[in-house]
Amino acid sequence: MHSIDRLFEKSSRALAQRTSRRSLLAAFGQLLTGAVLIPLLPMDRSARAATPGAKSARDDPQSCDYWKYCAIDGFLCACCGGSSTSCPPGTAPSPITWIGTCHNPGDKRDYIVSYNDCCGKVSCGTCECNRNEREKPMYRPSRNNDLNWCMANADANYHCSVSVLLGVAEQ
Amino acid sequence: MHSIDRLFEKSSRALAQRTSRRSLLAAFGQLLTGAVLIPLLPMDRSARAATPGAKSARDDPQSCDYWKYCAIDGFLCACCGGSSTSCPPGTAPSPITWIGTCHNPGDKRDYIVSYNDCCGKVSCGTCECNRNEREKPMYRPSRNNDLNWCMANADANYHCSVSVLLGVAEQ
Amino acid sequence: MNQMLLRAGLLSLAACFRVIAAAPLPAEHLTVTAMPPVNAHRIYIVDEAFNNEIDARVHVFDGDTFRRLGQLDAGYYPTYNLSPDGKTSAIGTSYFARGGHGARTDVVEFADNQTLALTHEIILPPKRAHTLPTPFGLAYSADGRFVYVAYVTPAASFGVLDPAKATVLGEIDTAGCVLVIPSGPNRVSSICESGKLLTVTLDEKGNEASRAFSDAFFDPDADPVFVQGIPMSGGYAFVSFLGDVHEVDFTGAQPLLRKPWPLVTGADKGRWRPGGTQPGAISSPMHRLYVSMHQGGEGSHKNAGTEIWVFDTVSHQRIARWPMRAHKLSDVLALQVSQDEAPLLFAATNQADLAVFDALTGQLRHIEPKMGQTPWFMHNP
Amino acid sequence: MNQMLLRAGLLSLAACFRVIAAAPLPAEHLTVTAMPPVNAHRIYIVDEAFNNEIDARVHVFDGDTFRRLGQLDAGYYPTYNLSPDGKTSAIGTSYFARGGHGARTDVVEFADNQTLALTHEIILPPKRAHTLPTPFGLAYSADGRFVYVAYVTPAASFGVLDPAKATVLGEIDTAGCVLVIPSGPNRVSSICESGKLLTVTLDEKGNEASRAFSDAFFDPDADPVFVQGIPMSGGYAFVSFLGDVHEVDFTGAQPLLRKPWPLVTGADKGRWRPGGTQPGAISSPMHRLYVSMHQGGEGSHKNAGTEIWVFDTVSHQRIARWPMRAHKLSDVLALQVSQDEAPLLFAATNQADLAVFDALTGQLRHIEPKMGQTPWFMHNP
Repeated sequence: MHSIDRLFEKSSRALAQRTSRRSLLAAFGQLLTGAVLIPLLPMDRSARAATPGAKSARDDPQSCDYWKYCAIDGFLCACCGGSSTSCPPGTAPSPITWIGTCHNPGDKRDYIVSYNDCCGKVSCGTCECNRNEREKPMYRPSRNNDLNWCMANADANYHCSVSVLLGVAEQ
Repeated sequence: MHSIDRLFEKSSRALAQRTSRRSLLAAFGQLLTGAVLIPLLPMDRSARAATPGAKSARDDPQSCDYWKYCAIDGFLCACCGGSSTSCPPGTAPSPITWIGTCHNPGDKRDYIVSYNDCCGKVSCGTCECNRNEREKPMYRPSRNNDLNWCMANADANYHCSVSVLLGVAEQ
Repeated sequence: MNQMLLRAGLLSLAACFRVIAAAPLPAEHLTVTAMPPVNAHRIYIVDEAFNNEIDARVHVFDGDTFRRLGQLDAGYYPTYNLSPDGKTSAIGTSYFARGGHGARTDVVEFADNQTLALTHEIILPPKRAHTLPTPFGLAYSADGRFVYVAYVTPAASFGVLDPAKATVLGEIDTAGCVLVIPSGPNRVSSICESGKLLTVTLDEKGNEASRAFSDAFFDPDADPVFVQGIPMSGGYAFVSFLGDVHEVDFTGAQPLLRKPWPLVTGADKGRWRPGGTQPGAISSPMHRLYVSMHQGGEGSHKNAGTEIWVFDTVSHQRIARWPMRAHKLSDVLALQVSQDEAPLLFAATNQADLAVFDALTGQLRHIEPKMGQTPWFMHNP
Repeated sequence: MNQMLLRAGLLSLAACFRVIAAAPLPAEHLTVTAMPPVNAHRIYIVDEAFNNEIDARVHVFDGDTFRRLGQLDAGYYPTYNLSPDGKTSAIGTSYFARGGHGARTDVVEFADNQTLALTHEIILPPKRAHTLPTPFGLAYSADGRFVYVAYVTPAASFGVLDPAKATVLGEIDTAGCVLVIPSGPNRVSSICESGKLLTVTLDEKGNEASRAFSDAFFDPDADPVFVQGIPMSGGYAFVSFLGDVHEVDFTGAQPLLRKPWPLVTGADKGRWRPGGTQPGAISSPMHRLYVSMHQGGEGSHKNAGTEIWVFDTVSHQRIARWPMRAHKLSDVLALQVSQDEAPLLFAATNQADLAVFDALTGQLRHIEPKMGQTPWFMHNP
């Protein structure tokens, strides 16, 4: 449960910086109470990766097929001067994020991934990637990648997206 | 000389709205003194239209091959909600312009053309046209199409370009 | 032979004479084009300009003449809507003092649809929801007196605006429910994470008078609905990822949840799915639902459609399947249909083409190439 | 046979065990990438983003690793330059309060090239020349003390800025001559409609001390020069539309006009021409001039080049012709070359590809696709 705890801690800390306690509880109540375990740990894996990329692409941080990117709809920071976990020079990471659960074919485990936006410069425009595994519409914001997660940054302009492994999605 | 007079009157009136008399004389002295007749009325027509468009394209205001467009580098207003002589709804014509001399294959005459920019909305982005017959670099501004001729408008954003016949280029 | 030559010579002379003698073209006058009157076939296309996101636009296009009528600036992550009388465009957007950085200004700008000129603006608190276009980012009350704007900071709420007085009247917390679905003169519903609708009723001044939650009208875990609800007579239809149609009647004081009906049945269920950025459109007068459909699985809900499926909204029967590749069109991201009795169906593709179909026969009328960079949503009167 | 099965079984078991037993991947940490140290092969590419002109950018690219290093916002019709020490990017640009409309702010923004973060800005009068990129829209004095910015309203003048104190020191009228060609610590030359250079010498405070006109160094009627002058040791080379090279030595108090020499001779004269948005580049250490050449006539000066021609700047002999179609490259709009002894030649095409060549051999090293929308000018240290 270590990684799940980290997820909660990270998400709630980040949110708390920007939102009133009441709104926080209202909007993300499920995330904080543990009910989140169900959406975070989907049981149905049969539909995953209907057309899996080649092994090299699945391991290439500059490819949309990279396994960690299963819920990124945006530009890959790895093509924009950053890496899969690092924002490009001169941009600022978003403190709030959406969450994915991606299957790593290398070790056959599911991982919880935090997708942070990198903010403060105009759109990178390179390596557009649109994957939406277990992505949900904006009424479930913690699973939604259409929101501009730079929204709460001092410079709210979206530049690109990174993927940060939080831990294994244990069942 | 009627049309030439019109050109001078129009250009100088428009310029006078925006520039000091001194600068006006300095920058566009030739245009006002008549020395402009040489660049306005080039004698060498042998190089014109190395690869002339089909007749239909030469007469189509939505085609870059339209004969009046011989010195437009930008977007054709005729594709943006305007026409070859009319700015699209909600935009404002530039009071200052650059000038071209285009050959009309229909009546085999050369015409002096005022190219106005239409201003106040972001770039139209449609029907990009890049023709530069007798176009000159920006040290000859009255013949230059790289300058943003919306520069002196209240809303200086470039949207598209029109071509307005001023008269026959008499020799 | 001599006669022939003579005739030819005379013809040449006549031709020369005509050219020499014809009066030169007259001087032209620079004007600004007037818009044609609004008609049912005018469409407003939101171009997100995803590679240049601070430069979104709304393209205005005439489905009869196939002419681009003009353009509105739309800023960053815009939300757009028409006033109930169709005369005004309202653009909720964000600007930065230095293009892509610097101080943020959230604003609703109003434009006259007869001139495409801006008339006035209302500056918002910097809370506007930055998300992809839906019909519910900004909405008018039925009488046009209020404008509602969805906020996400990520705390969810909405602003109530008075467009006539150009003021923000207030902000109403929506307890985590998002977007503004307008109904009547004074009701706003928002979609909750639980699948319920929260409906806030406003008083005369735009303050909250009461609120109530509906039952859940869909299961957000098993089969979420697209937030791009489809306007229909008396309410909206929400299509789910797996293809169920959840109609909600908003004519009463509280939303009435109708029994869902399926677009996809039998072996096709879960294989053929709706998708895109605006997956469907309804012609209320003709009782037809158009949905952009593709073959795919979990996570494919943003895929563009290879076919448009046509349904009767009364019988719930599928009437037609229109494959796009028959027209050499790429896949369809957004659909809209005009609300007249000779309806046009507009389809924007993932290659930024705009196709215009006869909505009754599926006959292709026109393909307008390069309708902006990423035309993801369309509105019409 | 049994042994074979057993072996296979054990292998499978071992494989399973390895997978199960391996520790899961550790949690990752979100960081911001540090820039590699500046080197001679870093290049700054001005993307005018012509279809979305309020959203111009500068892309930073490493010619050794072929990596995009990052990006700078560049606003509307930007002018860009590097400080003499290469440590600072100066971006002269214009912003509007509402994206493409509203109050205009002209500004020079400064960025640290080691972090790509903005450090400070200087607000200008709203007079900055809105034109395509040249090296002379914004320029530093040789000692870095002054920054000059070209103004056109259309009256021509320039601003003198103090980048250290972040202030505008003043404005100097240039009597219709345009652009800012810097030389020494305190001289600015502008190109006049007559083909002359106006050189203004500044005093300690950045005010005008004196001015003088040169003779005409080209004939603007018969054969105008491109305003994209090419930096070379001690001055700039200006290539003319017909392909003559006009070198100007700016090391003295007044510009020294060298005798022009031709790129094109004999029957090729007037048929092969230089063209594009940045038609040439010079490697000063290697004494080589690279020019983007096409076949065309009057009005073709903005055409992209089908070949790169290479000249010895001492002997004025052509050394090589490199056809782009040999590399399946589209035509070249902009050229730049690194200033080291193992020079790289960068070529940006009209399809927005960036090609990297060995500048000595012409060997293609890399093609970087989609380097922005319209990469029209390149700078390097």
